[in-house]
Amino acid sequence: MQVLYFAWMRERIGVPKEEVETNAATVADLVEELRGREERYALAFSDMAAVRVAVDQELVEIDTPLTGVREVAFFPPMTGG
Amino acid sequence: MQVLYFAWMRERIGVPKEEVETNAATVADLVEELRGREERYALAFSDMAAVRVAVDQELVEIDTPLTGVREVAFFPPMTGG
Amino acid sequence: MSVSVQEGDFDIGAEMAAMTAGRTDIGALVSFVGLVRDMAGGAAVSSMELEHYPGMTEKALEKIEAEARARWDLQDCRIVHRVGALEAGAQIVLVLAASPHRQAAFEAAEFIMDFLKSRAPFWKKEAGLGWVDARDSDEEALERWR
Amino acid sequence: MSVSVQEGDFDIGAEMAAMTAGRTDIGALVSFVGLVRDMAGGAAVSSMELEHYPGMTEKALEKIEAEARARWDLQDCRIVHRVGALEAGAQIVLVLAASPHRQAAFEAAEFIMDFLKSRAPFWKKEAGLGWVDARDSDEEALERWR
Repeated sequence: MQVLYFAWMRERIGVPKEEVETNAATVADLVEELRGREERYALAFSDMAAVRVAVDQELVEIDTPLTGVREVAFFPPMTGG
Repeated sequence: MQVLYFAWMRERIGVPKEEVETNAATVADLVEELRGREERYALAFSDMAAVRVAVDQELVEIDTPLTGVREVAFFPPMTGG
Repeated sequence: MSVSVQEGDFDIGAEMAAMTAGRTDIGALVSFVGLVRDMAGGAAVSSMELEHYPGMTEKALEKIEAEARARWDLQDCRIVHRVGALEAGAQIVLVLAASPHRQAAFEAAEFIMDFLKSRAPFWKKEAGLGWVDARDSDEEALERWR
Repeated sequence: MSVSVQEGDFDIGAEMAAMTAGRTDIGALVSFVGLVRDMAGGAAVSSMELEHYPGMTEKALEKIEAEARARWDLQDCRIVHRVGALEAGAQIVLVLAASPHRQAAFEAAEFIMDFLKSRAPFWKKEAGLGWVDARDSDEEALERWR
């Protein structure tokens, strides 16, 4: 599955996207998995109140299942306009 | 005193403005006086709910005194924009 | 204070550019343009005549603009209203409001339009249809600002 | 449905002219333009970088626009949002809403801006100041439309 990072999530993790092999059932499970990888992930995902999630380019909640999902994106609250 | 008419008030009375010699104390008194002049005035002032008044270019109520006033205007409700 | 009452058309892009030129403190610029609709009230309108009260019109618009500036944090404000003969599709009125914040710019523009509709001395006569009646909804729109 | 996400600037006058060209049924045209302010939060901003999520951005804006069209009597609607490097004073976003009636045009433009602010995937980084924090007031603005 493609995992994308934007804004300071991208800067903290150090890459804009990566291919992730996972059996995580939900976005929350995936976050747990990523947190366990390295310090930079733990740091990026330390405050989930400041993290938004999109699954296949739709905004979703953290408990969304990952079945059949091709793309997950993590980013801070949006500041357009 | 200059008396001005706009829109259908102007059309009904037949002139855009006229000089009026009057001792009317208020706008309402002036309207009474004008009504008594001719049929076209009586017609124009027949429904005062549809008439607005400006005194010296400020919107006012019908009971406004005319002391020191130079210009009185009568017109229908405004439809700008 | 910037109010124009004129027969000629206006150029929105040029008006906006003049407002923002040489400054970098404006965050939000709202414009409203009113146009002559060809189907006002269900009957075809090919043109209209916009009558006004010269002298009072400018004063009334300046008063509305001053009130908007007193109520909201505006950096600039502009009202242009045309008079005379106007074809269907023609621009009638332009309101511009600039502010650091979008809500102030939106509200000020709406406020100005609401008051301009029924408190500035303009009257519309549609070709073949006669004088346009004032609408209760325009009077009611003012309640919002009390 | 008309949404553009682009690095280049936009021409408001041309966008409006394109919307009204050849038709005489529009009564009200509201525009909102957002600009880069040089004093965001009290610190001088000389430029910013606008990051977005290509693919999702367009979908999100189209969804917001479709929702506005479903809620109000709109004759046309347009959203243009710039990305990349933007200097102080630069135009960031344009929203246009055309309707027979002014209130629909105003409300639709406000609705689009409110949702665009916190529901479309854009992020601002101010030169020397870092990432712009989302504001509670932008989240609260959405309450109005529930």
